[in-house]
Order: sequence, then C-alpha cells, then structure tokens
Amino acid sequence: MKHKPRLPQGLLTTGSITLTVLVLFATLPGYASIYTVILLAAIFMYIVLTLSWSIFSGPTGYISLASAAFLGTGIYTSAIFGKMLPLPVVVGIGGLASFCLALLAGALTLRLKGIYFSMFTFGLVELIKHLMLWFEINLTGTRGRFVIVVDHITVYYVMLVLLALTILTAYAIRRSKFGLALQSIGEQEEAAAHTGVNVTLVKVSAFAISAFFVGATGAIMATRWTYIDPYIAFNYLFSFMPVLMAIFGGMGQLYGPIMGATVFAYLEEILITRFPYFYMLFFGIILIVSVLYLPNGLAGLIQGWQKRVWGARYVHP
Amino acid sequence: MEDKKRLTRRDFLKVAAVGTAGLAGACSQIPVTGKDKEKIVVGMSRPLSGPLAVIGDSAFRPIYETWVPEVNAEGGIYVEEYGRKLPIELIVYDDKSDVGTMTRLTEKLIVEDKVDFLWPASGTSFVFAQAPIANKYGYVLITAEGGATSIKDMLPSLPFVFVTLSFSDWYQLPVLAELLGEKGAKTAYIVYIADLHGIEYSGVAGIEFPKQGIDIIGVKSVPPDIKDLSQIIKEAKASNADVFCCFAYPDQVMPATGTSMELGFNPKAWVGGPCVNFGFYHTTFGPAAEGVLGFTSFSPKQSAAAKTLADKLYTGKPEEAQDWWGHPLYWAGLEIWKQAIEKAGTLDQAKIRDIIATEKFQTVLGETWFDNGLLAKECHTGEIGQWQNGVYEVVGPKNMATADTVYPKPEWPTGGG
Amino acid sequence: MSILEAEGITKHFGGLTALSGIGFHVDQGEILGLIGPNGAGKTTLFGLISAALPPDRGVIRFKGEVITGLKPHQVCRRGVARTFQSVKVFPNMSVLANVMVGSFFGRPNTVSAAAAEGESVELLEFVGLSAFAAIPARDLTLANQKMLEVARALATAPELLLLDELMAGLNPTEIGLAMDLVTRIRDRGITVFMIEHVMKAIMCVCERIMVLHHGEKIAEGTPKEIAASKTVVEVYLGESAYA
Amino acid sequence: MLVTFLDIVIAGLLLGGLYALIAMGLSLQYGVARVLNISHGEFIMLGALTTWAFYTAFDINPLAALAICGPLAFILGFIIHRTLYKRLLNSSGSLALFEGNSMLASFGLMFIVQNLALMFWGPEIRGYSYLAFPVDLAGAVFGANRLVTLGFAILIGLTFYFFLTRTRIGKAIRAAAQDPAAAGIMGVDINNVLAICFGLGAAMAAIAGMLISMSYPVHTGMGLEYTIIAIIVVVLGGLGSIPGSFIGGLLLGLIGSIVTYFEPGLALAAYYVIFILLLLVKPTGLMGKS
Repeated sequence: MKHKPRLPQGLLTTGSITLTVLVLFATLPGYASIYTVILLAAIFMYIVLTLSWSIFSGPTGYISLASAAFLGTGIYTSAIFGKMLPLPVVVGIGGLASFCLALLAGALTLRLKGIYFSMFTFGLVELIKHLMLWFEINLTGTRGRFVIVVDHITVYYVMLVLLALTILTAYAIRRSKFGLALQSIGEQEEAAAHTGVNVTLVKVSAFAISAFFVGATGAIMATRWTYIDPYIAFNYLFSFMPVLMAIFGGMGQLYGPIMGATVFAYLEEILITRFPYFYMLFFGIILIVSVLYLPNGLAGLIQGWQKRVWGARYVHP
Repeated sequence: MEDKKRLTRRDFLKVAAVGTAGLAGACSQIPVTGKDKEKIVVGMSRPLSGPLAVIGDSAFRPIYETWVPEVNAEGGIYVEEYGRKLPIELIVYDDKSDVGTMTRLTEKLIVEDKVDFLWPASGTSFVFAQAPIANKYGYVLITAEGGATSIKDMLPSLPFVFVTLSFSDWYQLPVLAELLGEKGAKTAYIVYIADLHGIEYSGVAGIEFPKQGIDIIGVKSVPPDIKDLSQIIKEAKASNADVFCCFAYPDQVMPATGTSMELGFNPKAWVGGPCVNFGFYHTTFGPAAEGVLGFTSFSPKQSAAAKTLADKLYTGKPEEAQDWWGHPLYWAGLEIWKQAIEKAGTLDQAKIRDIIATEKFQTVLGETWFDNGLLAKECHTGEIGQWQNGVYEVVGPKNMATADTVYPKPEWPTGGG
Repeated sequence: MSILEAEGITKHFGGLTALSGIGFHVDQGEILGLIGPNGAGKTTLFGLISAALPPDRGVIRFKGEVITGLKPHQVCRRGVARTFQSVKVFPNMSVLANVMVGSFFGRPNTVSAAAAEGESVELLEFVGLSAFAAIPARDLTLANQKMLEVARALATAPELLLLDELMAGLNPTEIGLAMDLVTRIRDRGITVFMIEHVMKAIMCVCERIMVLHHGEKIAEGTPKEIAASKTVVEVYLGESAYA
Repeated sequence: MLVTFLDIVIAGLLLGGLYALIAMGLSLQYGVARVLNISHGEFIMLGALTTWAFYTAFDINPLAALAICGPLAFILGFIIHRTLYKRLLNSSGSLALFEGNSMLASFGLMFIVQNLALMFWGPEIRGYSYLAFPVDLAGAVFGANRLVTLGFAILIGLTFYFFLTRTRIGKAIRAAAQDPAAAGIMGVDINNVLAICFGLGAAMAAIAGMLISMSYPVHTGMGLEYTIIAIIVVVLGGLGSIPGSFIGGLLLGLIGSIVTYFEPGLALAAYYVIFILLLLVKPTGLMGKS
C-alpha cells in the first residue's frame, strides 16, 4: 500500500497539519492548565516509545521487547549524571548510552528470528535489571537513587522536541533509501542481502536509532519520577506497552503508532482516575473488542473510511 | 460519596449491576471545590492493581475505609474557619504500582483536582518518590506503608512529611537484639531481600546483634522474584545458627517458612517480616506459626483503646485482614491529622504542619507526637511480636510486653497442616 | 578470459557431502548451463558463489579476485547477482520498488533516486512488466514474479548473473519468452550462469554446459558433447528410472 | 560432597518440574495454536486460588481439586478459543497479524481475568500448608509436598506424552504443530484441534496452579511472573517442541538451584544469562528445528 506513487499535495497537507499541530503544542503551556502539560508530557513519552519502536520493528517485523532496557538506561543516566551536568547534556548522554547498548545488543542478536529475537530482547531487560540490582547491593551497598527534579514546562518542551525529532526521523526513514532497505529486510531478508542490502548494518543502525530516542526520553522523564531503583527503571511494562500501542494503532502507516499511543495512554488515564477499581476490566474489554473489530488497528479503520470515500485504490489486472 | 464507599470490589459482585453501578460510582468522584467549603477533599494515588496491590490493600486501605466513615458519621472534622463540621471525601486513583504514574497522579491531585489534602501512596520507594513532590507543593503528607533509615536523613529537608511506620533502627532491631541476647542467643543467620528494606534491616542487624553478643554467621541476599529458597535454608540449617532472620516480604517469608518446615530447620528463633505480623500468616501455617517472631506495634491486651481499635477493624472479618504492625500506626496518623486540623481551625497546610510537627496528640497509642518527622519511638506500643497459642503477642520491649518470649521456639508440627 | 573461477570447492551439511572438490570456470560473455539430477548440489554451488553459504574448502575468484569470505551484499556489489529457485520477491512492496532496491543497494557507487527510478522503469520494460509497476509484487503471477527477480538482479548492474531454475513452473509460451530474455541479457554484455531442468531451453540457449552428480562434476562441454556423453545419459536415465 | 550435589540437582528438578508443566501448557497454545497467551499465568492463578478456596473452605484435598480445576479450565480455554481466537484467526489477514492480534487479545484477557479475580478474592496473599514435612532421601532432605509436586509434574507430562503419541487427536495436534495444513489433510477439524490445544494448555496451567499453591503463597496478581517463566522455557526448549518445553523447564530449575547454592543474588540473572547464551549458540532453542 505504501508504495503507490506519492502525491506532493498529500505531502503538503500532511506537512502543514503537522506544522500547525506543532505550533499549537509549542504554545500550549501559555493557555492550558498545568496538569494538561504534565499529562501531555506523559503521552508524548508513550508516543516516542511507540514510534521509535515502530521505526525498527514496523518495517523489519522483528518484534523488539528491549524498549524497557533503553528507557531504563536513560533513567539511570539521569539519576547518575543529573546532578553534575546540564539537562540537555544528560538527555543526550541518555540517548547515546541507549544507542550504544542497542549497537551491542543488535550485533549479538542478528542470527535470531521471530519470537527468539523477541525473547532475547526481553531477556536483555531482565538481565540488566538483575545485574544492576546485584551491582548496587554488593558494590554500592544501596538500592535506588534520587533523580534531580526539573520543572514541568522544561520537561514538556524537552519531550516535545524529542517527539518532533522522532516523528521527523521516522518520516525521513520511511521515505529514504534506508527505509526501503529496512522494509526489504522485513519482506525477504535473504533476497535483500543478495540484492546488495547490508542487512547487518541496516538492522543494527535502525535498532540503535530507535533506542536513542527511547534513552533520551528515559533521561528526561526520570526527572518526573523523583526516585528510581532497578525495578522501577527496568519495568518490563515499558517493553510491552509500545508493542501493544503500535498494534492497537496499526503499523502500516506513520500515524498508526502515534494514534495508538495517544488513544491508549489517554484511555488509561481516564480509566485509572474515573474507574480506579475496574481499570483492568474495562481496559481488557476495550482491548478485546478493538482487536476483534479493528484487526488492522486504528489506522486500518481510517484507511477503511478513506476507501469508502475514494473507492478502492487498486483494480488488479 | 456514600455510593462510592459501598463500591469495594468484593461487594461489587453482589450488586451485580456491573456497568451502571460502576458508572455511578465514577461520576460521584468528580470533586466539587468552591468558596463555601462543604467537605474536605482528600486525594490518594494507590496501587489498586499490579504487584503492590497486595500490600496497599491489606495495610492502609482497611484503615481509611474504616476511619473515614467513622469520622463522617459524626459529621466530619470541625474547622473553625468555616464554623462547621466538614465531611471527608476521598478521591482514589489507581497508579498500577508504577512510580511514574504515581508521581503524575499525585501532581494531578494537587494541581488539577486541587484536593485539600494528600494521603500517602503505598510502598517505601513510593514514599521516597512522593515525599519531595508533596513537600514542594507544601502539602502535609503523613505516610503509611513505608519507612526506612535513609528517610530519616531526608526528613529535615522535607518539613511537610511525617513518617508513621516503625522500622529497623526505629526501633525494632535494637529491641529484637536485646530480647534474643538476654535469652542466650549466640549466632544468627540472615537472609534479606535485595531492596532498600532488606539492605537496611540486615545492615542494622549487623550493628545491633553484635552489641548483644550475637555473632552473625551468615548473610545472603535474594532477588525479589526468587522462587526456590531451599538451598539457602539448607545452608542456614547447616550453620546451626540460634537465630534465623528473613528480612523480606510475604512473597519470600511465606515460602521461607514453608521450606523451613519441609527441611526440618527449626532454629531457636525464627524471625520474619513484614509478613509474620499479618493474620494470613497464621491462617496459612496454623499451629506451625507458633513461636515465630515478627514485628508488631500493639496488642488488644495492652489498653482499652487498643482493644476498641482491634474490634473495630477485625471483628466479623476473616483473620487474613489483620495487621498487627502497621494498622494502629496508620490509624494514629489519621487521628493526628484530624486533631491538627481542629487545632488549626483552618485547612491551611503550613499551619497544620507546624502543629503536627510541634504538638502532642491523644491517639489510640496514647500520647503521640512526631520527633523530627518520625513518629516518636516513645509512642510505639510494641516492636517485636510472637505467635503464642494462636495469638500474636507483643514480646518486646519488655515494659509493653503482653507475654514473655518463648525461646527456643517449639518444633514445627509434623504430618502437615 | 574467465570471469569466474573456482577450485576445489567442498561443502558438507552435517555428514552429507553436497559438493566435493568442484573446479570450473565461467568465460566472460558466455551462457553457461548447470544441470544435474535433484540433490546434485547445483543450488548449493550458487549459494557458495553468492556467499549465502561459506565453503568448507576451496576458493572462488571473480575477475581474478577472491570472493570467498565476503558477505552476500559485498558479492552483489562486486557484480554477481542471482535469482532464487523458489521465488523471493518483496511481496508487499510495489513491483517498481522491488527493482529499485537493486539499483540503490546493489552497486558499488551511490545512485540518485531519479536515476534509480529511471533505470528501474527501463528494466521493467526489458523484462516486460511495465504494466505492473505500481501493484504489490505478491499479486503477480509466478512467471511474472520470476521476471521481477531477473529485473531486480539486473538493477544491481551485474557482470555475472546466476539464474536458478528460471523456467521451472512456466508454461511453453512463457519458457519461450524466458529463453529470449536470457539471450537478450547476454547481449547486454552480462555473463549468465544458469541452473535449468528444462532441457530444450538449456540445449538451445547455452554455449557450454556443466553437469553435477552427487556433488561431483561429471561432465563439461558444448550442448552437443553433453547430449552425446554416455555418463550424462546414464545419470539421467537412472533418475528417470526412479521417477 | 556427593550428597550436596544430589541435593542441589534434586532441588532444581523439584522446581523445574513445575516450570516444565507450566511451559508445556504454553507450548501447546503458542506452538500449535499460535497464541502467545499472556493470560496463561491467570489460569495458573485461578487454579491456585480455587484450590486454596476448596481447601480452606470445604477441606477438599488439594490433589483432589485437580479433578475440578483441570476440566473446568479446559472448558474455559476451549470456549475462549472457539469464541475469541477462532474469530481472530478468520479476521486476521496473515499469520503474523494473527500473532500480534491474539497477543493483544490475550493481554485484554489477562486484565479482565485479573480484575474479576480481584473482585472475587481481593489482592491478599493466601496460603495453606499441606504435606509440609521433611522426607529423608539417602541423607538429603526434601519437603514431601515438593516431591508430590514433582511426581505429579512427571505423571502429567507422561500422560500427556502418551496422549500426543498414541491417540488420534494427539497425533493431529502434533501434525498441526508442524504444519496446520497437514492436520487438515488427516481429516481432523483444525479449529477443534486448536481449541483443544488451547483448552489443554489452560488445564495444565490450572493444575500447575494447584501444585504451586501447595508450596508457595498465592494471590490474584501472581500470574504474569509465571507467564514470563513459561515463555522463557518454551523458547529455551524450542518452539513447537513439547519435549523441549519439558526439558527446558527442568533445565531452568536446575540452573536456578545451582546458582542459588553459590550466589542467590544472581539466581535470576543466571536464568537470563543461560537463556541468552543458549539463543546465541542455538538460535532456535534446545529442540527447535532451524
């Protein structure tokens, strides 16, 4: 579907909408309530997590469960360097640390396919968590650290910048040669290799790029958490959440993961505050109903509407 | 408010009208704030789901769910500024046992819902994360589940935070060491959970035990999700220590007890907690709980007030609901809060804080006050408890004991439960 | 002059010997056929040349340089392209995009998007798929998917093209077109090394034929020589006796 | 020395037996029905809490609860597959899409089951002691309840093995694990086979829950932890290989036991080190086909 000849008008519309939305968000702290700002920063976090997950996992089909490892690396960076270095540097280091971790992990996991790759990445999260725990207890004699507190507006803007960068990167990759290479790997890895695609390099670098944004997000969001320990930082929910949100949103389009993360995160916020005793029940029901009636996610729903409006795109010969 | 209170999970099934009742309950939660105060709105972020739900639900929740209706039945808390009694309304959010969500919801309660007061989240690390936020906004925070030696160092910089729970060197382990030392214990083997709680308890034990002539002959840390403890219990058994300490949570203390029984490891003193202090420990192990030591803070035998509280909380409820350590301390915390509001005559947090920090109050524990942000150890009505004839007795400190320590503990019963 | 030379190529799978000590050469600009019964080691040999598999022993030289030990994409960029016995197109990508992957990545130099698209369009025309440029590759017929693989391979600007059973599963008309295509590819100056079971095709198109049996080279020569070879006939008769 | 060694090995097998049982259930659901069932642990929780409830309220022997929990869970699992996953299988365009969607659905199921259990039982920790006395085996001491657990795990594993190899439906399941189309050729309704697999997986989870409740505290939030162990074991053993899951479970228990003997703080880290190393050496698990 993605490879129909692209229309410049479509690009123009998308571009102008994106720009308007960005301006709207950039001026938001001026007129919205402070909690809106706090909540949006949290939703941005989920979008960045989901979108950067889909940068790598979307086209290649390698379901990574390493997000929590990258987020946790960023969180720990913030806890360790937060007091010594200026915030942008800390966020950068958080991103770079995750980037390096992903390079290493990526180089090791190349042989693994399917669920084996997924479980390897999951094992990575748990391994880092337990080693960190052991390390802290036996070598530093503590567990847990305080993170320097940063005000909401700063956190919001840093998250907004990260979000914009992630969307731009995801968009650029989708439209680039690199994106084509990634997709060819997902479609037929062996053929891609024999058609000249350096599959190792492409996979590892995509994995590392996506990890960068997650790590940077961890570094900035940790300042909202005040206190962290290995169990808090390397919480495997942050590995599952991006996958769920991306599937929920639909992975075929760029806006799928964005919508998935936004709706998912907002829905959760409503449920845990309005229906705290039945949050899981309602959430579960919504998940099952949506998976039954929206097998291609929210993006599939929207494409369905588009099809109904404009008629079927392809009439096959 | 009343609708919502009735809607606890278990009762909910009986109501059966799932959707509609849930909706009604939810809608009644939207707070109303206005010039004419009609109620005191109290907000909480609690772990209603996720791994911490186990702690939150059996520790602070039964306390506030008993205490709030009791106060509201009398019309609420008298606030001079408004010249009338204001009932308490609770807003409870589910933080899914996630710190990031908890800190966000705490800020939501403060900046968006503009609650009058903040009540605590659950768990020591959550207290660490929540305390600086409450303090930053100038909200009094009297904590419930959670306390640690390292929080003592923080409290001077957190004037709005008050810690009610007793903990390792405040003043449980010095008392435990003295009790065991007097009974002639010479050696101890310690297993602790690899978190703040475990590290602190084992660290404090390392200081206090030797003072009473008890050598620590083995120390092992275990990660929180370990399953099989048999290798460690075997090692403890082989060490022949007089005292076995398991400074961990129910998820480890329960299997540690079971494994000790299975492997026939019966030291002269078996100490475990938090876990032994809960009613479910006794319902699980029955007669095998006999002689096991844990932490505590009261016994209904101590005073009329203590008995009234125990009756209020536990009569007509399954034994699993009992918590002989935290419950009276949390209860006292709420009583202090109420009395401080009444004394201040206003809902102004700073004034209330000053009163809590400096004055003394009459609570279920007797005369009660905070000592640099910690509930004064002089107010504790017990530190160490022991199951004796199916009752959890206070055995230390001596001047508050309802029974003498049984040492050595009896053999585990054979032939299963 | 030979464009590809191999000496002593040996490959085992577990206890099984797929190739033992094969040596051969492909001349610049020729069409060399590779035949042999099922399990003779033909596809394994292609795998070794294109670096899908490492040989256990032996050396392969392409234009005089050793290519054993390289990665598949490196071999491709040096000028060796291949197609697959069981088609391996990128099913959800458009036909055009399939070919563009080849022009973008299969060459030693960088290619601009416009140039890549232009060449890809030209190659689709060359293999007769112009009409299908925009549809997803999965919707092509088997014959057209095979043509697409050829176009994709050609997009990498190869000097040597390895065709693995291009004509298997095609009907007589399609076989005719494919035979014509192979000749036209050679006419573009590209050396062709092809595995084929369709005897008519191999006899007509190839200038030279090599025969593998049980991992060993049993014959080599012009189509006429091969047709007359006793050993080859025995091998094939033996096989058909089983079948 | 020898006794210590035996001691460690047997202790590892005692836990490993439990892991094996949990993993075999998931192996059926994931290996055959292609549902990465995140709610697997919730069936363990249901089995455990039901057993606890029967034991404490009606004094029903935990082992007898097997006769109640097993069939109930089977029916529940069967119905869930017939209603939910079968529909998903039909509506998802490809196998990859189905795997994603069914995982999402199983997450939903996990949330629902957990919340319903919370409403019914509350989150409190429960436990009881049953057969908690030492048994001396040639100098090494073990809990009677754990030996019974291992016995049951082996018994159920063997029963199951014979079911798979000797019965028609079992053979169909094995065929479906290799290739779903093949089962259709054997003249077996593939939807029925998949639903039976899912039901059997649920039943094995419930039985494992029953055995767990004899040695460990149980509560409504216990499920996910076991789900993760099950997934690890299934992958370790090799996807679609039921003997692989059995061996993988025992192996994991063994490793945990050995590492705990030397350094309990690293017991869980060791699981993941072994897991990761094994995947690097053999990317398709112990008994997986490449």
